[in-house]
Amino acid sequence: MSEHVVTPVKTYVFVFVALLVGTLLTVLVSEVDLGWANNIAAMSIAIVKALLVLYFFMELRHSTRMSALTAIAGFFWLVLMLVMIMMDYWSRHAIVLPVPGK
Amino acid sequence: MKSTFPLFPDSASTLSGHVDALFIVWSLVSLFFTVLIAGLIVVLMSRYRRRYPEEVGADERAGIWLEILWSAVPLAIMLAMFTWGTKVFFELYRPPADAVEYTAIGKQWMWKVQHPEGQSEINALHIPVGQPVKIKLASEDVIHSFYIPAFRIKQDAVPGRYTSLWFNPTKPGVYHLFCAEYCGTEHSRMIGSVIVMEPRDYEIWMAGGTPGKSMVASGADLFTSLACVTCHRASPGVTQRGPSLEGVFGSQVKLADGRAVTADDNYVRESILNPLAKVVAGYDPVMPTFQGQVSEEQLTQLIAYVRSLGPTGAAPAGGTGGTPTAATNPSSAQMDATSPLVNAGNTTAGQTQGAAQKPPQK
Amino acid sequence: MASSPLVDRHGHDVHGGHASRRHPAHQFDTMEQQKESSTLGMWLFLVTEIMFFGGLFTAYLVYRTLYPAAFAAASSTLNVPLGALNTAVLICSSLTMALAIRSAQVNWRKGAMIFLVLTMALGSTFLVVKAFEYHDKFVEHHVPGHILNTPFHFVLEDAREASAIAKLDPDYQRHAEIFFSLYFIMTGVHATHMIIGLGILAVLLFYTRRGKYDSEYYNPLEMTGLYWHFVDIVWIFLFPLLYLLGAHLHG
Amino acid sequence: MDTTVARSPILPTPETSFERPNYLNAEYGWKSWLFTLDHKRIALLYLLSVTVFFGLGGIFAGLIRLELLTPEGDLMGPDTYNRVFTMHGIIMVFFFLIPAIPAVLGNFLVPLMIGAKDLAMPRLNLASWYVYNLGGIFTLWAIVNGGVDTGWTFYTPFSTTYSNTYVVPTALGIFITGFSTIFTALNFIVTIHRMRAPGLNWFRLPLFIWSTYATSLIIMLGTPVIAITILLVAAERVLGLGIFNPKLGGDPVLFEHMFWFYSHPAVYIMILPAMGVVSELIGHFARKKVFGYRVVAFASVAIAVLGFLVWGHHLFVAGESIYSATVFSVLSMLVAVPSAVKVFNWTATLYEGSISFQTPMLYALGFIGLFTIGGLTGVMVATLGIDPHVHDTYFIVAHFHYVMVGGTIMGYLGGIHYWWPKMTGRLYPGFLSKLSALLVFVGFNLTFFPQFILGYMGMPRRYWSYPPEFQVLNVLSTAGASVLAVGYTLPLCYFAWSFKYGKKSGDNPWGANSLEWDTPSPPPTENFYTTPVVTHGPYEYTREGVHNRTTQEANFG
Repeated sequence: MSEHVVTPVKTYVFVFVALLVGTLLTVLVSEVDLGWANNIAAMSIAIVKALLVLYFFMELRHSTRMSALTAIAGFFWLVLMLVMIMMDYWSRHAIVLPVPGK
Repeated sequence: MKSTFPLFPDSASTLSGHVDALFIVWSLVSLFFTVLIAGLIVVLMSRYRRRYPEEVGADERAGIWLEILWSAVPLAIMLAMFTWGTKVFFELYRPPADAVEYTAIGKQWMWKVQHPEGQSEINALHIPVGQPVKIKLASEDVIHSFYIPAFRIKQDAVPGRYTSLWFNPTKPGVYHLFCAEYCGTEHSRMIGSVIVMEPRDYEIWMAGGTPGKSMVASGADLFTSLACVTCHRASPGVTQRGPSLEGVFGSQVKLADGRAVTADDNYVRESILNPLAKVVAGYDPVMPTFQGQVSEEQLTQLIAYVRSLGPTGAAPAGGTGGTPTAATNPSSAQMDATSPLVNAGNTTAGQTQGAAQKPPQK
Repeated sequence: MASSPLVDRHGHDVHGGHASRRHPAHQFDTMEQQKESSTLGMWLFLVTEIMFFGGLFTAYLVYRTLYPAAFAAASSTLNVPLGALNTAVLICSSLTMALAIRSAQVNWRKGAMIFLVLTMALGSTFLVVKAFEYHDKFVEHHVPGHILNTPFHFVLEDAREASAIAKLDPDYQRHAEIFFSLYFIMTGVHATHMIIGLGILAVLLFYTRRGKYDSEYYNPLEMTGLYWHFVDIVWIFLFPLLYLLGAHLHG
Repeated sequence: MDTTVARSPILPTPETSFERPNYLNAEYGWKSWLFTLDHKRIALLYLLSVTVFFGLGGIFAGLIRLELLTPEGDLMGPDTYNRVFTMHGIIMVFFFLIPAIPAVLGNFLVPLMIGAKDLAMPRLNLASWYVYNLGGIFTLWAIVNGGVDTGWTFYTPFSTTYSNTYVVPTALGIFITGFSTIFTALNFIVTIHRMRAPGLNWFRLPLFIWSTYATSLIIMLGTPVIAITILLVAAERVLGLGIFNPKLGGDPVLFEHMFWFYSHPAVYIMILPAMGVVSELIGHFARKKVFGYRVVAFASVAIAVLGFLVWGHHLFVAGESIYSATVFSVLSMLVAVPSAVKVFNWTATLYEGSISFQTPMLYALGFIGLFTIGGLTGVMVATLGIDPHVHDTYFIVAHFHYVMVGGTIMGYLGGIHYWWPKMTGRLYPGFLSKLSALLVFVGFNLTFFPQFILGYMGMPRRYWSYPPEFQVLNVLSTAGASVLAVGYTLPLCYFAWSFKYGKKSGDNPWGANSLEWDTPSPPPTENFYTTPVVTHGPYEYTREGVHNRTTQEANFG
């Protein structure tokens, strides 16, 4: 039979509290005008929260390498799609210099 | 006249030769590799054909150098072609500073072209030879694509934004203008002509087109701008939603209910405002009313145009593939005998519409 | 706990992938292999879910980049306290889900049932709060398209930094409509996942009650847990993107 | 060729093999098929469905070619024509090319090739067939009610705002069918990872498994994106949202990005399994280890990964930024390298082989030739300087038909011919099948080569009528299509005949060496009597002690 590791309740509760703090933090930070850093802060907190869920609640820390690899591949592909589609939008208004007097 | 069985398109812009060179070299490379592979297969097939049923193939020989070779060679070829191709591409999409800007608007299913001088035409583009032209593209509805094969250039017209392309024609003549991006029912009719003229001819053409248009010319404009032309196309024998109006005016028209009427001013007027009252035999009652969309003045202009299409208003139509109608050709006064416009009759209803801007010689 | 095999009516398992606690389905050799297979399968499924939501995130990012001012304005009309509350509710439900699995792992059947019920209750709470938020949007005419008879109408006075927005993006009305289109689709697709999750949880509750899961076999609970946590993660991103990033005017 | 080993068969002789219990005679009656969880039976169910859709798509193709016989649109009206080519595209792409090889051959062969009793999730597998048919029914319902005229690409805003045909049911049909492909792919990945027979490590896997694995990766990562995209299109139509509608501030080019993010990799979903089939055929009919096995295997994965990064080459003239276009162009060139490597490796495999010219091998050799042309023209159109001219012309049409029809369908037919004795335990007429292979090859080239010329001449695609100077080439193309139709109909007839009346094939009619031929043909329900232990790769014809079976080929007559 498969061996499983039983995570102590304490760990779960700790992660839970961390997630709640993260939520509170992200709301508070958004109230302060930090310019472009608002975006960075909000996304960073969201990524940390997501990692906490993945690592503890979804038991990535106890699962096989294959599961971890699958999860990483999924997020990697998402980033790939975002970046390569945005590449078009970021460069669309780049100035195309005319060929001088032809 | 064009050959009836051409295998290579006209090449008529400063850059079409560049694209062709790239294409021909690529084709030769492709041909080389196709022949190489096919030849190898044929040779190996006959050389190593199975001779007796239990025979098996030889052990694999180590081939890492071969693998590297045949990864590196295609990679090198492709990077070289990429570099060359990108150079051509940037030429194709970076207009020179002295390009004259025209505007082309795609709408289902026609191209409206606006000259910088304010002149506008439908499904036709008259330009002087040797002048770099930049075309700013827009679309009123769906995505269209402005495509002139002879110039090897194409650009989608995307609704909601402007795109552009440019070219510099080198050879007078009449070239296809296609819509290349599928845009609905009449996509394949959203075609026209690019008429490249000697600068002198172009001057004459411009001079003839700008000032106060005749009733017939204005009617012809309305005929296209109201999209009458999409159903009442001037190409006899082709299945379409509405009857062709050529030679109709003044003749007897058979109706769907068996009656016959004479196509006179009143009939044409009624057909525009209340189309379902007297439907021509053989056609479905699908025409929408234009009540409220055309003013009285425009109505008379439209009628004048339809009259000009009638047997009394114009010379008989040309043969297959010939000049659609004399009425829709530019007047001979404006036409040089050697002008490329002589060839203009080669095809397409689109051209008819474009040229229809010009008043017929009466 | 009783452990009578549920399958093997015909000598081999006619129910395919449906295994008992101690006997793997016919195509597997061991329980270990079966468990690993279903875990991998679940993660792969979650990858497809990432890409599914990914399409929406892409659309969001594109339009946010194109129309930052209108997006900020539209975003600032959302109810942040309710959104934050919902985030907390979902995180809480993730905790109870994890505890439900843990209860099965330690053979505490009653605990598993309690935590499953709690998870479902929290999930339902989320949906109810969401329904109130939707209702607000209906009342404010912030529903895009022609779903309602009342057309979309976005009043800039509701928004923070109204004058700046009007100056930056004169077409803010249409662009705000795109924001709300994305808002409704993203939260709607998310809510649909919640509803499906609630359905699965109900089935699990039923089987837990019948004593199907214990420390030896709790795979379905674990798989559903993965799904539930994933839906939580999606919300962890949706909340700041939709509710918070619009608080200030920055691209 | 210096090594030949005579072997004595250990498997039962053909005469007795057929009466043994196998998956076909294990149970009878329609219930035993409709509720089966056996991957082999599900493969046959898929074969049936896929063939029906292929026939339907083929009829639409015939109508297109007939209409284009003359420059005027005289066979049908433009609206009808637009529906016909749209339905041709949708059916062929979503209901034939994408599922064909994975769902039929993959379903049948993946467990057999890795020595497993079944796929990891048999019920999901059966569900996938039902979901596929459900999606098909939605689409057929749309056809019967008047069809859809957006082109298979569903470009907005035409599909969302201007078309007044059955876009939503068709979109739903495609959405639903997407799930069936995802189910199949998920099953394959899990099965290949977790259920290989003892001793079967990754480098002893047949190349078909490698390519199926790579294909499944693409399906998992790509299909959800088309699902959400098409859902957004449906939502725009039904709810009046404006995500892709320029009138409401949306960007149609975003639709094109999201559509092609899936639909370009989808091309690799279609061609990669065919490449896998051809690798098998070349290896076994040359009785030689496929040259550069590891390179070919990794090339499949490389194609799958790189294939995701090139979609922007569909948008060179669509209003994409020219810098973005440059990046996509160079990436498109890169993805061609592993494809080229595969072609060279297949060719090199023939060297010093022992080549037998059975029907499947004819298809495989035809595949190499046609795919070479299709692939080379592919890099041509990915070259930035050429694409503006040929984009959306018949050049593109010819190019992707060389890959899809000349590649995928040749591979599919080759595979069906090769594994037919495995599936049914029957042979098919040898001469007739070779004739059909020849007809397909000749007919195909006659149909599609003229389209390259047409395209460079400037004939745009999706034209219902065209300028008269294009007629000669179009007539040629239509003539070729009729030859092609005969070539495709013949196998249908002799396979149907063979299923019931064909000569019994014996267990291993090709004298092939891979795992799936290690068990009787047709195989028993759980595939192998005992779990096989694998000690060598699939193409090891020369290794000592490997030849424990006959290498005698059956006589096809």
